[in-house]
Amino acid sequence: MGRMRRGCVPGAGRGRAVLLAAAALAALAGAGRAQPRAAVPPALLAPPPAPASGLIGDDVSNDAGRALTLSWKLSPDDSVGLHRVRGYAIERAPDPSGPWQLVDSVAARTARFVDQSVRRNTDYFYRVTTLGPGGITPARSVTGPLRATSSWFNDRRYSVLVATILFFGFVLYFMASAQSGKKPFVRRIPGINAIEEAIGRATEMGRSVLFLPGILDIDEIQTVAGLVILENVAKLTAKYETPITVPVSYPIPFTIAEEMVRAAYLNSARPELYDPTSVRFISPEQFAYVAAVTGIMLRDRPAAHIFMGAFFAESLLLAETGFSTGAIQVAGTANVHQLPFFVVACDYTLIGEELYAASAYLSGDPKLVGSLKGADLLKILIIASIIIGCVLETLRIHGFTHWMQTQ
Amino acid sequence: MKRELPLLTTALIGLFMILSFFVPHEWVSVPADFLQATAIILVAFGYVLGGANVLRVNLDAVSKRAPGWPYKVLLVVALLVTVIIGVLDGIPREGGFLNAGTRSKWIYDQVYSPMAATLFALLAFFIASAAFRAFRIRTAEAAFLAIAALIVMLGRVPIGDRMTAWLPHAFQLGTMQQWIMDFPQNAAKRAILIGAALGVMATGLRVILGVERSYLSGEE
Amino acid sequence: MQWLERLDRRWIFVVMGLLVLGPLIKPLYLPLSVTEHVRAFAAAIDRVPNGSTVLMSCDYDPSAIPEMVPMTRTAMRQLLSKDCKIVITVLWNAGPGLVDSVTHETAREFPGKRYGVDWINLGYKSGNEAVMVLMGQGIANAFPRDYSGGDTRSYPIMHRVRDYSSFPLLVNISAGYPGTKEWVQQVQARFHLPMVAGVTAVSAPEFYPYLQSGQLQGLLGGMAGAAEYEKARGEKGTATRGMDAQSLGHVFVALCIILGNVVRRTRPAGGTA
Amino acid sequence: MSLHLSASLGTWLAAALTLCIFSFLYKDNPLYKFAEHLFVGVSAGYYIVLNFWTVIWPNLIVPLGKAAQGLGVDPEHKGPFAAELGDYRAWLVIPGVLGVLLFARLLGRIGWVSRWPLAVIIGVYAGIKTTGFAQGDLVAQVQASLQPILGRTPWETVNAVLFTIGLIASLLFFFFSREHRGALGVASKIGAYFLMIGFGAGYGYTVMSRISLLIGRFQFLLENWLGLR
Repeated sequence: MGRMRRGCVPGAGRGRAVLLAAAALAALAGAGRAQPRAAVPPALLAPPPAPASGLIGDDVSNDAGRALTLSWKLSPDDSVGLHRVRGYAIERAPDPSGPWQLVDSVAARTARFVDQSVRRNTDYFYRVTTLGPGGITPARSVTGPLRATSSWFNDRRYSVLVATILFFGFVLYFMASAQSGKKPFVRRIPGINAIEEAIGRATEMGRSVLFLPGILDIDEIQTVAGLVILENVAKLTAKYETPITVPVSYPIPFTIAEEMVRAAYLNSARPELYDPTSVRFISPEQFAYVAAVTGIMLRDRPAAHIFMGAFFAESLLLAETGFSTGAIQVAGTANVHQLPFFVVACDYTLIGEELYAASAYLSGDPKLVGSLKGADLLKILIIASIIIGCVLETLRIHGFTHWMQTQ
Repeated sequence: MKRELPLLTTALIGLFMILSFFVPHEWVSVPADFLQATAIILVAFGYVLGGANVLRVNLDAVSKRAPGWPYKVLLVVALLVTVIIGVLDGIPREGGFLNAGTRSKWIYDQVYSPMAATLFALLAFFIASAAFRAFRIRTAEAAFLAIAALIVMLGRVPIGDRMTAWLPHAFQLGTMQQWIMDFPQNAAKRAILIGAALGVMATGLRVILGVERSYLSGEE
Repeated sequence: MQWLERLDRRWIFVVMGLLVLGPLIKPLYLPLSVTEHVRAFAAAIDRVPNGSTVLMSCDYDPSAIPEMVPMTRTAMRQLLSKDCKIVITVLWNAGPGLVDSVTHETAREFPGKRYGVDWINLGYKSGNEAVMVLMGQGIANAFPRDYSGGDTRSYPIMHRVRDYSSFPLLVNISAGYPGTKEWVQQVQARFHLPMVAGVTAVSAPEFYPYLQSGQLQGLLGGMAGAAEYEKARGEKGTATRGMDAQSLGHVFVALCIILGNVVRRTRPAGGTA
Repeated sequence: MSLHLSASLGTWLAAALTLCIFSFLYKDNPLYKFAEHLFVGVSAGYYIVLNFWTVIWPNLIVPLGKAAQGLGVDPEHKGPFAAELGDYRAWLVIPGVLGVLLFARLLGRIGWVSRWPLAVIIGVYAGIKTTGFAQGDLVAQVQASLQPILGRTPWETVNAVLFTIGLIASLLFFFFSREHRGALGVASKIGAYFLMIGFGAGYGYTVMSRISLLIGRFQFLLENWLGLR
């Protein structure tokens, strides 16, 4: 927390104030080019404005000691239509006796300024001078010393901290308990049944299965999830002796996919059925990839299409072409924009998190299952907070809502 | 060394960045700021590397006379020409290679820009044919989707209001569209948003713990 | 109806093309009405004190010109006509050249406005969220040079710009990642900077939760949003001129959905194909 | 209404390339392939130049050059290592070296050293994203959902109840720790309906975006190229 320092030191070093303020006035006039400058000397038009008063200052909280905020009471002459005040000049000095330095000037009707040019842990004294067409009037007092300090904790972020710690705690707990052999329960995702049915259907029809792991590289989590699902799909196709085709768009997922399919066939009863061309590297270019895949769909007529991973604008083209060949289609993506196209054209669609859940379920990896369970537990807490919060709000009790506010 | 050090680096930096969110003190915020400045520069190197990779892959395809290799020659030439002109344009202008009047700006405006814009305009056609051939309303779920889609699609453009101008205000397509967007779809989107946030945080934690290391795969 | 099922999809392409082309040649002048979130967008800019400096991030590239460019122009006009100063940034790779042309063209409509004094284009920076957070410690730290290669700190407009606290409002015109979502997460939430957004229609639904929560004060969604914003500002730009074509296109897609399902329903024998 | 064909070579080139890409609608053909490969080549080259001139040059090379002379952003501070917030001077050697190490990826045998810069990038983004999502999407969104159920009008009450039920039901749809049977089954079914309405809205808006892009291209061809006025 920043320390607060307020106070006024009456009458100090008015000497150079006039000079500095004149510079500020010139700057202000230069900045507001929209207003035509009076041809008559300003002093002939109006008397100098009454001074601003009550300057107070404070350290800006929750920062690294980089700013001070100042506010004052407007000059009594500063009112709309009067045109006696053109603005205010803010000056600061290391000592009440000077030397004074112009910080900035602000327009009329402004009673607040944040000085962002301060050095940390340094004392400053401030004064504000009223500028008008009729002359300049320094404030009658100086405020200070003010000092900007660093805070050790941002006190507007408690709720985020609590949420983060809770969530990390849950995930770590479930990971640990999964690793120690206590396998947490995760329900079977209906999409997995749909995938198995689709492969079964392809087997019955004596046609192949087409699997796409999305169009992004391995650093996309959806691609990883897709590849985990591919591992299981390949095991099934190897078991049922059904051919599988996997077009891939990036080199690294390609190597991983190839390895997975090969391993699945080599560990099956008929390793000789492994076709080295079943996993193909196509191109990272979106439309080139689509053209190649739709080509495969139309030529080879696979009976089952499985799309699992990150898809973008091509989802529409893939789903449409696939639909027109009459194949069973199962899709899954966390790219929400693309889900509508899959939902209407596919027999089953894994929606968002279901993709990750399916891959966690299939892999049985304690770390994946752990984070899934952690997220589930936090969801229960969220739902509880929403219900409690809505009830409290309805009863006009706002404390809980305010605590969560981060801004 | 090959794996452990990068994993440790990621873990420490990740934790430090999280810390810097809660601690504004300069002992934390200045190093965090430096790390961000570093990340920006590294990402830029990453893009340059990406371009170099495209060059390598395509030169490879040309030298192996892979199918369609003449197109790859075109690609490589286009890439090199763009780079050379860009570098030459930038030198006298302190890096302002895309300033008005440069050759790079001409390439950007007349070659890059129209093609980028047109590639996605193709989707207007595909979306219509997909609507006709692959929009199946078989289940209650699909029916909800279809009805919402039709109301929103028509209600968001002037013709929707024109078509239903004879109805009371509350039943006009524009009003219904707005209501769907503000309430039912908003509730669903918020649930997805919250779920996705948990997913990202879980992934972040796994990366920091070093259990999510797919980015390290590849060259051993 | 059987022939419809086997219809070559290129016929659908032809109809779509003609329906969009027609109204562009011969407009129908369908009346537009300005919706609530568009009004809120314009009002939020209106509330900015005259003469203050506003941050405007234009995160898009040429593939989203028809939606993003009209929003950029109208927002810039609204700000300049309030004597606001504008600091422009671009976080999309392929965007800076386009954004520079558009901003220069728009600024030229205001003869008194000078580059570097009333507005500045800081150009592109890679790094997405990292750039946003870095700007929080100093705009010029992240962007030491402007688009044209000049020293950012030497321009008069930058003398009063340190970090996000120098701006009363962030106007984000964005076509995807990085864009509105990231600005909300990293800047609006972190630095408490009020924000409005103009986004492509594809991503617009995703941002309704941010509107309801007040994280966004206004939203322009797609070309319709841009057209309504033009109307609210009394302009007739490319978005307004496109709305008739947009209307017919939507009606056609709606008919395709309905007709496609009717055709499949009336098919004599079953089967999924 | 009359034609005023553009006299600019550039506009003709842009129009020709636009038409080459549209030719894909008829079928995949050499004109489209030509345009596509040209596009990929130009954009890859463009990314290289852009990132060099707009990031590597101003954010790395120029400050390093200044630091070599002992200068930085603040002229009162002197010395190559006199770093402060936003003015890192010679410390920028670190990102410079790490950036060069990224290219080890192209060299095969020592490709593993590219993991160090990668580790830095991943660490920074994992940290930023975790807190960004925690604040902007998790806490802020949950907080905004805490609203009075009883509105000022019956219609407001209906909407508030509907919104809250929709949100909770949709959250339960993504609940994996229990079978979706009984009450949970009903709730997740309701959630699925809400999600479908959300997807329907998404579909409608996507249609809008795509058609807008087509309008934009037609406007270019009609106005800039053919000069139809």
